[in-house]
Amino acid sequence: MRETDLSVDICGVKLKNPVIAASGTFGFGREHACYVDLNKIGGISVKGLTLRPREGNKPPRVAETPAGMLNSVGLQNPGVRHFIENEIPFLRQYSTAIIANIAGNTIEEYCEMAEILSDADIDAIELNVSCPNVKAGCVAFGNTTEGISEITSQVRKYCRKPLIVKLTPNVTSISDIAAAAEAAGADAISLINTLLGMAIDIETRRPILANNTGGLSGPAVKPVAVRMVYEVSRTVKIPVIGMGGIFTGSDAVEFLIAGASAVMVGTANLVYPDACIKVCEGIEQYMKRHGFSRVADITGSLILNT
Amino acid sequence: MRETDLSVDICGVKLKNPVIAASGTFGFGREHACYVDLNKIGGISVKGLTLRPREGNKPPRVAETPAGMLNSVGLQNPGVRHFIENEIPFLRQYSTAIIANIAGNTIEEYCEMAEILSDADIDAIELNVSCPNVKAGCVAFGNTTEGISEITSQVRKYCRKPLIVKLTPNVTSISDIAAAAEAAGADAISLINTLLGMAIDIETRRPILANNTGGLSGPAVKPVAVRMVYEVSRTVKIPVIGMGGIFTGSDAVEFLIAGASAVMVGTANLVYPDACIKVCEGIEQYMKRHGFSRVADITGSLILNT
Amino acid sequence: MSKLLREVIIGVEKAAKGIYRMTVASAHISSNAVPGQFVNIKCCDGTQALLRRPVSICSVDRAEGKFDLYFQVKGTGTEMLARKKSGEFLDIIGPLGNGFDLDIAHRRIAVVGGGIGIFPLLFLLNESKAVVKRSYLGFRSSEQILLLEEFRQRSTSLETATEDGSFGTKGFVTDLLERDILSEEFDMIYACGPYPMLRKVSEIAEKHGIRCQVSMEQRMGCGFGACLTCACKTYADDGTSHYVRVCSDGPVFNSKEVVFE
Amino acid sequence: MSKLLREVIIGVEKAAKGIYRMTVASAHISSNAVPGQFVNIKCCDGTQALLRRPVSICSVDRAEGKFDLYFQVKGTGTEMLARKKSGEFLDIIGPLGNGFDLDIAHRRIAVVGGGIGIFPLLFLLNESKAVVKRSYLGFRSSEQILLLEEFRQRSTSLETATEDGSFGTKGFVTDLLERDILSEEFDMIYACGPYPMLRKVSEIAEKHGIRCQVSMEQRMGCGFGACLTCACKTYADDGTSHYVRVCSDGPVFNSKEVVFE
Ligand SMILES: Cc1cc2nc3c(=O)[nH]c(=O)nc-3n(C[C@H](O)[C@H](O)[C@H](O)COP(=O)(O)OP(=O)(O)OC[C@H]3O[C@@H](n4cnc5c(N)ncnc54)[C@H](O)[C@@H]3O)c2cc1C
Ligand SMILES: Cc1cc2nc3c(=O)[nH]c(=O)nc-3n(C[C@H](O)[C@H](O)[C@H](O)COP(=O)(O)OP(=O)(O)OC[C@H]3O[C@@H](n4cnc5c(N)ncnc54)[C@H](O)[C@@H]3O)c2cc1C
Ligand SMILES: Cc1cc2nc3c(=O)[nH]c(=O)nc-3n(C[C@H](O)[C@H](O)[C@H](O)COP(=O)(O)O)c2cc1C
Ligand SMILES: Cc1cc2nc3c(=O)[nH]c(=O)nc-3n(C[C@H](O)[C@H](O)[C@H](O)COP(=O)(O)O)c2cc1C
Ligand code: FES
Ligand code: FES
Repeated sequence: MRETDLSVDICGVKLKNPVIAASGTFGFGREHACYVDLNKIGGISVKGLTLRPREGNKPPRVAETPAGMLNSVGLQNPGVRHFIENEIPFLRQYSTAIIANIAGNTIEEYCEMAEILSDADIDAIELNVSCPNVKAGCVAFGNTTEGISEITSQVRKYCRKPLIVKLTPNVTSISDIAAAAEAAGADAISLINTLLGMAIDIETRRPILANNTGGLSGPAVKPVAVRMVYEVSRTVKIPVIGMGGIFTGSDAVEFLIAGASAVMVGTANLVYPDACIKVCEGIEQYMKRHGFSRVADITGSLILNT
Repeated sequence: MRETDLSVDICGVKLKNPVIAASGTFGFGREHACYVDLNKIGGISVKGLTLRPREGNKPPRVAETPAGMLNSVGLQNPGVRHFIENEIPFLRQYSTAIIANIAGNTIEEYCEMAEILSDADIDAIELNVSCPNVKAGCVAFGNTTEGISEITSQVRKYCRKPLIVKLTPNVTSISDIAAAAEAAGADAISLINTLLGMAIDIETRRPILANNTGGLSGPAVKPVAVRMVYEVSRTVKIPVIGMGGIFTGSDAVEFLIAGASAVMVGTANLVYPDACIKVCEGIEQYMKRHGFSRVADITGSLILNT
Repeated sequence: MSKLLREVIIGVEKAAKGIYRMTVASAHISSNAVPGQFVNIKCCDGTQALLRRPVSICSVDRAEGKFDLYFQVKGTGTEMLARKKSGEFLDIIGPLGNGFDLDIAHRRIAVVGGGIGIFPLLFLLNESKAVVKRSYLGFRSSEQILLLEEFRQRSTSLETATEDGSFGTKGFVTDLLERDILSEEFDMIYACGPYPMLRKVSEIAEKHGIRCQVSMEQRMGCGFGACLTCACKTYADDGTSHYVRVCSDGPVFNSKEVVFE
Repeated sequence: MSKLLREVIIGVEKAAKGIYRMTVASAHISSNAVPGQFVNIKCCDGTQALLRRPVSICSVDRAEGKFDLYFQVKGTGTEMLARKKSGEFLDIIGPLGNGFDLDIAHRRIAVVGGGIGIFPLLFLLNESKAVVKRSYLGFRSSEQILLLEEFRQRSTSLETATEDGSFGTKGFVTDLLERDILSEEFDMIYACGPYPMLRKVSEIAEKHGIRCQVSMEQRMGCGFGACLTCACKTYADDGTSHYVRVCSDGPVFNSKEVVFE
């Protein structure tokens, strides 16, 4: 019987397993450390960082929807410098990869953050060009091939870490956007960010979220996410990190088969603080049952119906 | 106490209530007639018609997903002439509005169908420019403002019935698409059609649908649908018919508040054959509870948070 | 005629490994259902198992106004069914589909069932007026076997095959049919089970010029003919083939009609 | 320290119109919880109620290793909770949040509760060492009233207001507080209830220079500090204001800190 090797290499970042905590659902790891051993998680994409501290949107910032949730946190975070000083030292106690998720209002801000973080002790930078909850700035970049080319190529100049570009699903052709990111120098693609949605309280006739709209995540979006991961991974040569509604090992395996080299777990972390570890165990069981010795052997193993 | 008047007028089509059965989920009404009184339904958008009979895609054509389903029927239908000869006479026994949902491979086909149907005893034509399950043709039109302008203005020339254009949600800017349809002569907009998705059987490593991808519908998509109805109804002046995951009266009221003048019920018809009537009763109860005397008073009554 | 029903569950019990029997009180189903028909079950309120699950009617008790279902626990829906308790309500639509043709001219019949396909065949044996009824049942392994005594009582003979040889003949149930086909001179073969089994039974029937009815399975959106998701390709009289609905044009078809792909 | 727990339900029973009491066996919660903390409950397996529901701890029995929750049935999640049976497991995270400050220097206290906000206050009265404890409870109507005897036993005095006047004083509970505020010389006011009530209590406390702690409510994604959805705006020492987390920086805040908008 062959060994089951869970490790993956995503554009030079070595992960002990393919399960990464998705940005915004795992804080900076501190809160989850109370429930899980962070050493067992492949990587952590931290809460989206901005150049200066951001206070975020008014509450309510969350609404439950059928098999999903809307959030409108609006990138509340202490800023990239605070992250470097106070959060990296904490996270580095653990043998888990650190991915800095960044968002800016202007291309210059993205570049400045990439430069600052290139000197920090992190493993990769994830470009959030797709957050639906902030008015100015970042969403615009992710919606067009021109926008994504421009921002990726600019940031590339300042970024000395592996560069992951995270895509929004709210576009007509996700593979065009992904191809543009690849051509502009992305080392990997992660997707999907949240789908833009709204929920209304019919008694007050107001949107539940104070921000009116928010980002949909959770199991509800999984079929859309799997389809997009499939389309993107057929289009680009760089590795794809898949996410959107992963709650179990089986969910994760769907993404791997569709073409993902690793996965991110988001909403599930809020409901089950130990979700990343459970997902990882599920992947391992699947590999044993089907005789896969390496995760990479599952990646893209989809057999299309003809 | 004022009377509760459920009737609505959608671009000249008078409906006794605002609940319409969505295309593809109600056949030509025959099957549902066994479970509900069709006279009590505002309108029926019939199974998508093509110029010539279409056999549809290979099975499996349905997969359940979290709070939703994927379908890849692929427009199986007996053709527009069979519809006119065999189905209209059946449907006309009932006092429900008949909406002919049409899809073509070319603009010429759309125009020809619109012309043929303009002489038939139906109440409106719904242009399906958004079906994700057929390879050539109709999906392409709905994805760009140019495509939607072109097809709407061409069909408009031949169409002597109220023309409803049904939009796909798989686009970057739904309001741009809607505005283009309005400018090109649409009398009303209906949305959303299904979101493109995929579900994989991890044991066989094949997509569950023989067609590989399919259209996501059901409660899972409701937040996306409500958001799009909100965006579109703020953009266009013509009436908007909202749908996507409506199972209850409360769901329908969300769409009305967001800006819809009427709603369509799709997936719910498959699970609960009497769904349209239950939704209608739910709307009526809401109106009584909140003192609304006309449905139009709910339409667009959303109070935005500031 | 099919109806949307809210019926009371009389009992749920384990019948074999992973298989449960459910008895449901329903005057409508018990007095109207014919063998081969099914009910479509909403396994829970709400969205957890959104679509209904089709389950064949296994037997009816017309006098007492109740019927039996047997189902295998496979995923979310059937898991929830298995947890139901007597006294709870069951939200069903039925009876649905076209049953088996039990013409009395069919005097010598073979009944071929595989796995969860055996259930509608028990109902068929109950109702059939045939003189000779030979039952052939196939299972993955002995653990899945159930209802043998019931089948034995209602058949002239009963033979069983398991793929792993843990009970009855080792191999496929179709081997048993093939062995007997020449000597038995069946008027009709009735088959229900997995796709490959149905294809094989059809081939055997075809080859020996014996009429055969097969009950097909397909994923379903509605179960009552409205959504066109449950397609099965069949031949028309003119030799062309096209998709029909398993739920309302079937689930039972003449095997010659079906295009086995 | 908060833990992810799978505990056994001892009992669920109706306590008032639409309100249920649930008793849960948990050595961890009963020995660690302090008044004002809550547990976050997964009301079902699966996606039907996807997120956990926060419910305050109403009392603990350290000797027997169990605790009580009271919850009002509002939507999907609490409906499913109400249907749970004794013996079933409950999937909870807790104890969560920062409790009330029960410093013994607070000798004369007022406890102001509105509706479902009264529950953590009972736990507070149990644990408080204050000499004078005056309880003021407000309800929509007499139908929602419960736990009066328990509050009476643990308070120096108890007064009740209902909005419709169907029980106690007609009006708001804050009217009662305002009436007594000058004469009573409270060292601390503890309040839990709807937002408008908390704002009013804070104003009264502010006006009379009395310290006050409020337990805030907000929609929550995780309940343990990771997602930043449960924002509440508070003042920092330098007078600037910013969002903190209700779940882990609260739910109890000094009323002066909170920016009531
Ligand atoms: C006409 C008919 C009669 C049937 N009779 C019986 C019976 O008597 N006893 C029995 O145990 N089973 C029977 N089945 C199969 C039964 O419907 C499925 O096992 C069941 O739907 C699985 O649901 P699940 O939620 O447990 O599985 P899941 O895998 O969670 O189901 C997901 C989705 O796939 C569909 N699905 C999965 N497997 C099947 C399948 N084999 N056939 C159709 N849809 C499927 C489900 O209905 C659901 O929509 C019958 C199927 C058909 C079409
Ligand atoms: C710290 C804290 C302590 C609480 N303690 C109690 C208690 O002891 N007893 C009690 O009856 N209730 C309490 N609540 C309120 C309780 O959490 C909600 O009533 C409950 O979440 C409603 O869930 P539902 O599924 O029934 O309603 P739904 O409306 O179906 O819930 C939909 C979503 O909205 C959220 N939500 C709805 N109303 C509220 C609310 N008022 N506060 C927070 N989230 C809400 C739900 O958590 C869920 O995510 C408390 C809330 C908080 C924040
Ligand atoms: C509460 C919340 C906050 C989020 N914040 C961020 C963020 O700061 N940056 C980012 O790139 N994505 C953010 N996301 C998106 C997730 O990282 C992920 O892309 C999305 O939720 C889909 O995955 P899921 O369905 O597993 O949650 C956030 C999601 C949630 C639910
Ligand atoms: C089985 C099925 C078949 C459908 N066929 C059509 C069709 O022929 N034409 C069309 O415009 N929309 C079709 N739709 C889309 C629905 O009309 C509707 O837009 C969509 O399902 C969203 O609504 P719902 O969530 O209420 O189902 C179909 C949907 C389903 C589920
Ligand atoms: S399942 Fe809907 S037509 Fe058969
Ligand atoms: S609910 Fe997640 S931080 Fe408070």
